[in-house]
Amino acid sequence: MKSKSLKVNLVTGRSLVQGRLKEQGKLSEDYLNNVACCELNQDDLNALGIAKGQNVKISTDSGSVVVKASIGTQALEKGMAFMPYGPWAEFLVDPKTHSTGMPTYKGINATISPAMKEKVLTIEEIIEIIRSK
Amino acid sequence: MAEITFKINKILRVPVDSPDLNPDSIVGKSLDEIRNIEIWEGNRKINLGEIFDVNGEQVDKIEDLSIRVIGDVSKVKRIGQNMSGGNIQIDGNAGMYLGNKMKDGSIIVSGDAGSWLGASMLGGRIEVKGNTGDFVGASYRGKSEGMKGGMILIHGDAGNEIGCWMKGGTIQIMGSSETYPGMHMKNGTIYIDKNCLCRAGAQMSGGKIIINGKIPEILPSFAIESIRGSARIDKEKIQGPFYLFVGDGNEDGEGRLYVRKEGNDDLKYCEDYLDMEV
Amino acid sequence: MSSKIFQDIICTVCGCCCDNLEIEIKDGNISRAKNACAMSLGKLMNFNKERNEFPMVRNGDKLSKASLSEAIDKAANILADSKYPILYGWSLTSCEAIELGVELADCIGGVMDNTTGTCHGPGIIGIQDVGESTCTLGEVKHRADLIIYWGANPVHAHPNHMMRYSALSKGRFRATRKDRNVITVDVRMTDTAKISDSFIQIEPNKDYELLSAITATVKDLELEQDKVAGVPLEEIENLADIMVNCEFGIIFFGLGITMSLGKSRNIDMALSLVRELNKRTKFLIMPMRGHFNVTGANQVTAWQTGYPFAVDLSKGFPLYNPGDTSAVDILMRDECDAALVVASDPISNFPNQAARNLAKIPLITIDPHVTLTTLCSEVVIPSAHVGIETEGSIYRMDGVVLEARKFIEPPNGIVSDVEILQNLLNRVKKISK
Amino acid sequence: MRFLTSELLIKNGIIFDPINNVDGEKMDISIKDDKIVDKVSKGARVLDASGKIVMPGGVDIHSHIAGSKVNSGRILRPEDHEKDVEYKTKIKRSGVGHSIPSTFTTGYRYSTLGYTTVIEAAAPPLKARHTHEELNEIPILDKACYTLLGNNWFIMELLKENKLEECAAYVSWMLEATRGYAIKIVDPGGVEAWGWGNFITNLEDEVPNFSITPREIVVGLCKANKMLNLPHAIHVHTNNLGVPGNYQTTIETMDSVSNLYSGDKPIIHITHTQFTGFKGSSWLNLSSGAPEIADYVNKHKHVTLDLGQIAFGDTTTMTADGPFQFFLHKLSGNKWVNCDVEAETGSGIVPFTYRRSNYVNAIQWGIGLELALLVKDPWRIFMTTDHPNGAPFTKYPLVISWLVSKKAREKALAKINSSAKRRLDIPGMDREYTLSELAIITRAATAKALGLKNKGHLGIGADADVAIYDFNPSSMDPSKHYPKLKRAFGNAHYTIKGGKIISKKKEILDCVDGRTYWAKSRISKDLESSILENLKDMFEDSYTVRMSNYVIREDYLKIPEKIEVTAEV
Repeated sequence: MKSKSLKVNLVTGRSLVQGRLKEQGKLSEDYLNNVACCELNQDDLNALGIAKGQNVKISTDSGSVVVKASIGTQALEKGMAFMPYGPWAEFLVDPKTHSTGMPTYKGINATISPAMKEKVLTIEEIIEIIRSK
Repeated sequence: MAEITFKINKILRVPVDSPDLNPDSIVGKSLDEIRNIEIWEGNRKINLGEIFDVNGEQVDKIEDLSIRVIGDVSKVKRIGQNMSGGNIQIDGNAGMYLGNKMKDGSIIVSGDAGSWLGASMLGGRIEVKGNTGDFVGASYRGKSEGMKGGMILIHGDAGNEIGCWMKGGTIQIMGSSETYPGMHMKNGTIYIDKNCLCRAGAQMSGGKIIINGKIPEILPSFAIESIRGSARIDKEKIQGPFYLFVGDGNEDGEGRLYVRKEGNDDLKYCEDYLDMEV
Repeated sequence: MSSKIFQDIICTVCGCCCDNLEIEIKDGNISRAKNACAMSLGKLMNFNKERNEFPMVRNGDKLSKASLSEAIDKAANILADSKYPILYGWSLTSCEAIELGVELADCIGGVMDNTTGTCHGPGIIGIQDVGESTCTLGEVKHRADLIIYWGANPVHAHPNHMMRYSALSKGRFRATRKDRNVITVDVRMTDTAKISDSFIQIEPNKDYELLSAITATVKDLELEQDKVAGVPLEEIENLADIMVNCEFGIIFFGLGITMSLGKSRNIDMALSLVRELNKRTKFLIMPMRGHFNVTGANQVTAWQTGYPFAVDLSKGFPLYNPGDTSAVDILMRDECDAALVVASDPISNFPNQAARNLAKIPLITIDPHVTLTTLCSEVVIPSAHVGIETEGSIYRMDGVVLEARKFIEPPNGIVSDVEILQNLLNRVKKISK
Repeated sequence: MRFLTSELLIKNGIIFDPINNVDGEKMDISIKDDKIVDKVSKGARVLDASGKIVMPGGVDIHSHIAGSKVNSGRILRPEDHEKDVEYKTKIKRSGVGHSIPSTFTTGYRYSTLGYTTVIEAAAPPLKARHTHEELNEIPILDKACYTLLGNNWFIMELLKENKLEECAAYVSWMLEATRGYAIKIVDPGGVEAWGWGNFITNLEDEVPNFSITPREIVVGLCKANKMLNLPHAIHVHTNNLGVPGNYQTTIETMDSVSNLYSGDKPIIHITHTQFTGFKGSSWLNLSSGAPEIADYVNKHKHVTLDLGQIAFGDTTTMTADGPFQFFLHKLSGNKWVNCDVEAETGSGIVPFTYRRSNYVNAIQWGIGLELALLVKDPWRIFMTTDHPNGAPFTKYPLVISWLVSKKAREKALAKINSSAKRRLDIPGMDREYTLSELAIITRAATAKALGLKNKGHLGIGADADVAIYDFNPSSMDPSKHYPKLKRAFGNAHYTIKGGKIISKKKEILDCVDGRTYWAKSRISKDLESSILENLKDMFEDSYTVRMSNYVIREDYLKIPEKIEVTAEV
């Protein structure tokens, strides 16, 4: 039974590729392909009825974003999702800092649903959104 | 009570720092003197009169003085700091550090209040109809002494670490609290009418916390002591039954954490550790 | 063109500040870099890509070329007129630049904050309540027989860490890998966990509970739960035993516990656990600082103002309270009316609403690269790369100070952060006279 | 208002210049540029100092003002800063004060006390660059830092193999690499043992893995210091600090080098001796070991001491003695920072409050003053509070009032713990320091002990560092009018540094940068090359930084000043 959406616990963090690419510059195609992605557990992907490389939509209380789904090289449990830091993860991060100055980048409740037809935002589009009044 | 009103007359873009908007600095001053009290708007020194329309008449005895602040002053910080008497009423949302280091007197807020409400408070009374931020009645960073006395009553919800390093006084939250109520608490009483997100009484060494609603989990370093029929806040008695936990063991603490029995079925496991039959 | 080899070069990417790089320069470009990890190579081989070639000032909706003095003049006026400006970033530049940054914030009455707020800020808040027992990395290399990576993934974030300073290093009293017991605690089996001796899987947002349980077990208290944070009781007791019986233990903690639920209090509990362990054995703790000079940003800001980050200098004296004076909170409350960002890219990392509020106010950015922040800026001033095109003092994650060196000339027209900030400071002082 | 002339005439001051045997005579002081000269032209600016005390600028021989330990203390204590802030002015940078002032505030507040030279007491070699970066940002004061060598792996190994000359050569290299001024020894061997969480309790204990004893470290480094002819003696923080009964360790440490003494220059300096003058076997029967220590010092010319006096109130203790700070943390329960430095040293910080009512603190208060009153030769006992361990330096005027006035002491004695008062000898001591003796222990003797020839006196050719205090000794008796004296020394009427008028009362008028001294002892070429050879592979296996990244270049110091001497080796 293909469930339309899945509740996951989202962790955003550093990955070596993202660490390397951020040094090279954030406008490259390489950066987009490796940072606008969300790693999931294989069973969760199957439950959503999508394959690696297809797009998914992730939403949290703070916002939602469409990114490419991929399989975690570092074994992800069921019900967990990992996204590299960056302009795409930024839409999902909980801005509440609980008066410590630190927003919540890890352990955010999120829901994931297939979005094969929707497009991943480019950096220019993201900038447009951020600069829109 | 003779009243002096402060009506905000502009939309604030940058934060305003006005620790002298309190009865002690206003009593015995004429309206013009009050209007010329220096405050900070961001990094500019301005006068109270530039952002507030000040009305009323001079009051010479602090007990008779009632300050009424009208409008959204959520960006005005430190109202009522160090006050030792009189009354402040805020019709609207209040900013951070409301009633900071307050000695006596009372503050009533009709809307919400910011974080560090009544921080390091010594006495007096604060009542907030709406919600508040984090660190209600807490200490300043690095200091191990928070609120020492006085009473804070919040009708809405409260944020994190209310009563952090608290040494006395009472905090009553009629709504829910987020994480770490009573963090590093040494004494005093915290009452949460509804739920607590988690980690109540973390690293507390004394004092009392009463959770009337639901809490998913108790910290592992707490130990069940007994089931009590009721719990007391100052003179008021609240019917139980309550689980009574003692902790935080990690601080060799004797803090008492009361959690209402009904609605907290996840905590039933602790009853196995009670020798008295239930 | 002849090729030149530079020895003992200091890498300016992550907090490890490896200082044994060997760089070969051919035709003005780096052709080879020995001892550099993947992230370092990412920078050394591509630092010339996607650079801002010249200063730019926005008129209308487009950023157009401007001279250095025009850009500095515009920036100086923005900062001098601002009633509550933020000066943010600072972790990817030299201490000399940071010193000028604090002086600028003091002069214009602004908030001086660095990326610590969204990195190890909660760790420092925890230290301010409990204190910390730490050391320089060499002590770990020589003495550590128990190394715990908690919520940290050095294989990805600090690739040379284990080889140079901890598990895989050769110390005077710990010659081989077998002399060390390496444990990783994380929500998932990270690549670091794969090369550790044991892995403890913890449920997300439960670090505080597990730390509390371990501390209680070390204090020989009886726990009433048979499972904490998804970790069975006897695994907790086993870990507590290992910790108590080691000769020299250390916990390296990462953003796993500073960014998840509990933030500063997770570290407060970790520091309390280490303090408790010091009654039984020698135990230390150290944060895995991310950027190559975030520690320097803390140190410089602290010796000039008394506080390590989130310092409000608008009232003529330093005021500190993360949650009130920290960049993300100020932006979320939409309280600042201008911003200077130096060597950082908050627009691509801050929560979206904070990034929007930052983009809508006059924003000045000093950065070598084109980033989302520069693309949203009012004034963009390109700067030279510290540690490649300009020298400067930088602080390793354990507080050891190194002097990053210059071995390539910056492109013409590109000057160092220090020179830009000195110009900016002089211009602001003239304006606000 | 700015004066074109760089000449300054201080008229009719009551001069106290012990090095030049001037004891309260009315004289004029002439200054040209940054030196004291015999006369100036009529165009010179005139400062009227009639009826006021004029002394050389203060020289503080031991104070924790800069470095990684001090900064960790700043980061640790926002609550200490919040209550004492410094507002920015046209000239002053903003800052914070109380027990760990920020760098700018340190410069301003020392100058308002009339101090113009301050020495940072402990710089860990691996992090010495941090110390210098902070010293560069302390305005006005001339300064230097002592390099911590008492637990250095390489020194312990060289001394164990009795390679004295190589050890001296290594010390010379280290002082140059870290731009340090003198050898600092803290709890020799003890901090290395603390690397494993162990403790060393007496001079004969063997340091684990190095099989050398603290005595051998002290003796070895004292010999090296003499061989190198360094300007200052070895600066020693003895073992067992803060432990009842440690006065014996202090006397044994002083005695361990007594046979090396030749000539007239002292060869060992025991620092903050109050903390090392505890007698008794527990806190309950703690008493003052000052009489025994003072007696030894009065009988032996090779030793100098500094007080490390405490004052009641809240402060922050910070030393390179990691084990002591952990001991103090367990005692007080306050927050605690510890930082061990690979192959070299350690450090610890614990906030602490000295209370009048507390028996131990009251005894500590007495020990410091008894030392000052019992040691006869003022040229061999210096006034410090080991800032901020005993008290912040802003409490110097209070300590001065206790030294010059028995009445001031009685007023303090009335409020301290009564059983402590009974056990101390202070009530029976009548000695009161004269103003000349005060000038000796706060500037003349410290400058002499440091070997800074142009400091601590007002003779021709000396640096033009002058402090003018608004107190007229001819019309007022310091003993009786000690509150007025305290106020006068609390905010100097004028402080002049390098010929420039820096402050008037509490107001800072001008801001200049001070020099950083460092000591270079030239050794023979071949000894130097032999050392350099095996240093390279020592760095390979002992340190996590390369040798080339360890050495600090001289122009890293804002205004370096090399004090060069020739070694005998």
